[in-house]
Amino acid sequence: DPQERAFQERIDAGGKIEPRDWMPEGYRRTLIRQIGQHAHSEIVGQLPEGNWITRAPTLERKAILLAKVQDEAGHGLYLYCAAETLGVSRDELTRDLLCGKMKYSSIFNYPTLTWADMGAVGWLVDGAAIMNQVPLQRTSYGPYARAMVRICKEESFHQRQGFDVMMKMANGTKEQRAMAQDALDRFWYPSLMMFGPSDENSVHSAQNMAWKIKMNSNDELRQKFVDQTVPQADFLGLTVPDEHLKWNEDRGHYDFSEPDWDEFFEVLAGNGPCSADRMEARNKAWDDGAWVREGLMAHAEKKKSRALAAE
Amino acid sequence: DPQERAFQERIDAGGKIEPRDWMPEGYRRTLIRQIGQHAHSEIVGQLPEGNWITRAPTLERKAILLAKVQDEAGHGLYLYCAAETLGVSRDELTRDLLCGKMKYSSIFNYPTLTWADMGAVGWLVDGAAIMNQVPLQRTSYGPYARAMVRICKEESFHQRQGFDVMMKMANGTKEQRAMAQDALDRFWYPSLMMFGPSDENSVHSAQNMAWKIKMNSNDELRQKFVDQTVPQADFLGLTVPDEHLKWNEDRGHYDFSEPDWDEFFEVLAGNGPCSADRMEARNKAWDDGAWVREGLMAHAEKKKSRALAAE
Amino acid sequence: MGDNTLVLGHRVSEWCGVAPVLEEDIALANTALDLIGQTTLWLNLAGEVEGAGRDADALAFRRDVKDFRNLLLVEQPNGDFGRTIMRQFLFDAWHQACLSALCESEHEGIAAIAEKSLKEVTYHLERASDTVIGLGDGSDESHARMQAALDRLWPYTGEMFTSDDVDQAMASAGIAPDPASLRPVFDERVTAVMTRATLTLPESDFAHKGGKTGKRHSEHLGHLLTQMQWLQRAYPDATW
Amino acid sequence: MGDNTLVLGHRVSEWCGVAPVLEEDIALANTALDLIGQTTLWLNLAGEVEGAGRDADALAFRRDVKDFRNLLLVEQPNGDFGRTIMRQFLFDAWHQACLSALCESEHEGIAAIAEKSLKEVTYHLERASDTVIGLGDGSDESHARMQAALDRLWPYTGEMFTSDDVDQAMASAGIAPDPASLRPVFDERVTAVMTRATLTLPESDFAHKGGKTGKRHSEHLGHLLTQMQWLQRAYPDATW
Repeated sequence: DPQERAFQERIDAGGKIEPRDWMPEGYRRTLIRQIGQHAHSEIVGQLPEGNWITRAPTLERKAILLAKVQDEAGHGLYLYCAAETLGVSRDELTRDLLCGKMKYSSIFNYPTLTWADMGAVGWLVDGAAIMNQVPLQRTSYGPYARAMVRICKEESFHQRQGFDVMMKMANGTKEQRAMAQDALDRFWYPSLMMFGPSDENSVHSAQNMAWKIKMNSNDELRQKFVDQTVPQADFLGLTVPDEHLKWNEDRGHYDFSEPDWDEFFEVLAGNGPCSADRMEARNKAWDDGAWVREGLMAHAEKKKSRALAAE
Repeated sequence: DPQERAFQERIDAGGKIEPRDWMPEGYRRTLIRQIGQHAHSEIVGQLPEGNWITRAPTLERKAILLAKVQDEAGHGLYLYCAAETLGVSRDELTRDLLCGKMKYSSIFNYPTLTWADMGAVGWLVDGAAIMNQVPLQRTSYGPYARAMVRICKEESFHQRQGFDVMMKMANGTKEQRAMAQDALDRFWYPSLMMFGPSDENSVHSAQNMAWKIKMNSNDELRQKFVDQTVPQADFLGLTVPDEHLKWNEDRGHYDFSEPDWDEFFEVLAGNGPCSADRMEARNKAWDDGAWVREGLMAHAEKKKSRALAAE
Repeated sequence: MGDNTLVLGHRVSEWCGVAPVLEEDIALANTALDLIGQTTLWLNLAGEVEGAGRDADALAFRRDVKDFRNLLLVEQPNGDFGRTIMRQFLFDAWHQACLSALCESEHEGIAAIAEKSLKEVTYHLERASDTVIGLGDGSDESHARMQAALDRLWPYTGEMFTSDDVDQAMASAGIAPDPASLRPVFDERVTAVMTRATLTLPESDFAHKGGKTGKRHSEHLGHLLTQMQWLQRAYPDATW
Repeated sequence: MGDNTLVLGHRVSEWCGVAPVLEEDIALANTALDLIGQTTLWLNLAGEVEGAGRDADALAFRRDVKDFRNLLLVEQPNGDFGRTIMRQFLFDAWHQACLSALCESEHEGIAAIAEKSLKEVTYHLERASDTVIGLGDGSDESHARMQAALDRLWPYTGEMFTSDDVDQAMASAGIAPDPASLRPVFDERVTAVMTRATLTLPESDFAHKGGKTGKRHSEHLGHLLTQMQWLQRAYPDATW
């Protein structure tokens, strides 16, 4: 197919695909899924942090957390807009999320149980997210790549703030140190899972790489994350919960244990510790908000017809 | 009217009226209103105390409070049963409460703001209630009088427990003493209002006295309450918030200030500090519980028709 | 045991004054009262065994989430009345089986508390069973709500029957039953009630874990503690 | 001022992640953020004036109900989104009038904070006005809900304009406006918005009181504090 060939050549040459350009149906569908899931993750990702906003220990921490959650909602908005350029509406995507057809990042199905988790989420979860997202700034689809540029800038800010919380906790009282260690214990493997299972043998994955929707292999990014994070844990005086973790001189990388992939697939199947809570919260928000959306729509209609009548 | 005369003679002779006996319509209506309001007060009265059950400071205090609230629901139940003997159903009475047609004791429209309020409610509110209720054990309507006997026994137990909480607070830390004083400050006048405005010139009231539905004048009971309570406050080392309070040798009673009757009438009109909250809570409970009542009714029907079919 | 009854007792007490019918107000308050009473017995015993001078109140009001050892089931929010009563039934069915076994404990203190509690819990179980049956086999709406409650809570039942080293050690010493051994009695009761309630047990036997071990509670417990422990935390020097 | 923004900021932040539309999630978070920022400024100033070494955090997290001096309006629960946005509008309308007057304060610190806050609050008021109008003059249901919200909250507006000795002293000294003097601006704004929103102002001018003086808050504030102050109360020795 010459159209497809031209499309691929443009990508290979480092060109961007824009909304009005021709694109293969698979490319479009994969992008919608990927951007949509990413957007959903930003939205659902507000919940584990929102869980501590009302209990933030100082005014400054409360403000930082509010700003972060506001950014996340903003990221969701950019991403839904990016997805809309591919011909799918925000409402459609939302409905697919709410009925469980579309997913969001599995990490948000884990609970936040202490204030140290606000640190761990910033440090580890945002850290892993950035690792995933930085290469996507060079993804082939223009609107997506541009959204990523904005998002990455803010995310790295969040990560630094998370690390700062973690540092305060790790250097705090005995109880605070215990919370910090416990947070690392609980979030370490779920963070590793954020890169997805090994995709060495996946054909799917090869196609996405060629389309520059996916830029690196999952294992590659996971390794990079471990290599970056372990020295930070050392710096904090915390112990990564992996007895096989060891620096490998030959490879120039850390050796580490795989996460429990059975758990990962359970979470994916909707059996994460908070999966039901998250879906319940989002569904309730949507249902409770129906009258607001309808009311505002009715008002807009009235205004429009009044304006028409006045012409 | 000879029937009415016979009725009054029976009351005058200290006899009891029973459900099947003839009674004047006014007697029936007044009793329904009075018993119904009393029942509603028990039900709504669960809310200000329920407000602290989840924050009770020790397991023992939590248990005592739970037992008390359970007793109150039980009192509500006796009283609705007593009202039902007069030909009005619990559901009818409940609906009249929920739409605001029937009232409950105005005291429950005041908020409970600290743990000391659990003491003040027991000591002052139950104290005033008992003062009102003890004479009603001799009221002319049999079922009401008998319900009162049971209720008074439990109430005086509650009052002692309330006084005990108050004592712990009054003898506690500086903060606890301040809470105790603040609770007395806030509940003193509302407790005095529980006896109602002066009824010296009310014809209504004279009829109720003759019928032995009302046994004492409001002012008489209020004076009795003050005389009983002031020495208790002294014992606790707390100050009654009334600068005109003074022992009057001549009268053999305490002189005291009238409560702010404008406030009383505002509360009666639905403008109590918590009036809207209380009605909202009860209405929500009723609406949310509709499916439960309907479900259990449907089940009872099914069982009945199954039993019939099996005959 | 004490953490289970404490947390569930707290949850049930949240219904105070707002139950669907007056009889339920009374029944729920009574259940909460029994559970709090049992909590006092269990936690005082736990404090004695610990030997660090902590009484039941210290254990109830001065520990944070991580130190609680209750089942995830009991910390789940009340939801509608259907979810509350389904949670109660599932817990009672396990609780009764567990207490029956604990009556045979080699540890006298445990056996004594179990015996006292068993009577109360047998009554709770009867009552919860009747209500689950009444609402399950009730109207279309009540049936649907009860099925939803069962589906939602079932994944929290598996944790009751898991065991760790401590459980094994206690079982070997004859102090407590092997958790897994309680499953048949539980299953029998639950199946019988669900049949009469015309409700269908979920097929998946996936089980959430982490409450009993304290490793990973749900987010709900922390919120519950902010209320429950408020006064003790805000006024640490006071006696009440 | 600081207690008002603190308590309302907290209430608004409870919406985090569960607003009716994404744009509202962002707007509510932004409003909460502004209010918490203003809280820091006001309470730090209050701490300085007090001179007892308490900073904004000490004032926010270590006082109990009785020591709070916020309007009853801001501690009222969120209710549905309509009630939340109505509360916001009524507060903003007063807040803007108040801050405008405070810009003229003889006290430099106060004038500076007022000036900074006024910009933010003017935006809040614009936004809340638009939403109240949109929902009031929207569908039948949204209209009914907004009218119910207005009826429910109106009795909490009167407190804004009451004054006690402290208010009078501050007014005489040119530090703060006489509360009653803000009423005309408030009434004008409210009437204009309600007209466009096709909502009817309640006739009764009954006003609940006791928040501003601290004499009688509602039961809601205590529950809010159990959450807000939890960590500071549970771990008094920690820094965060």
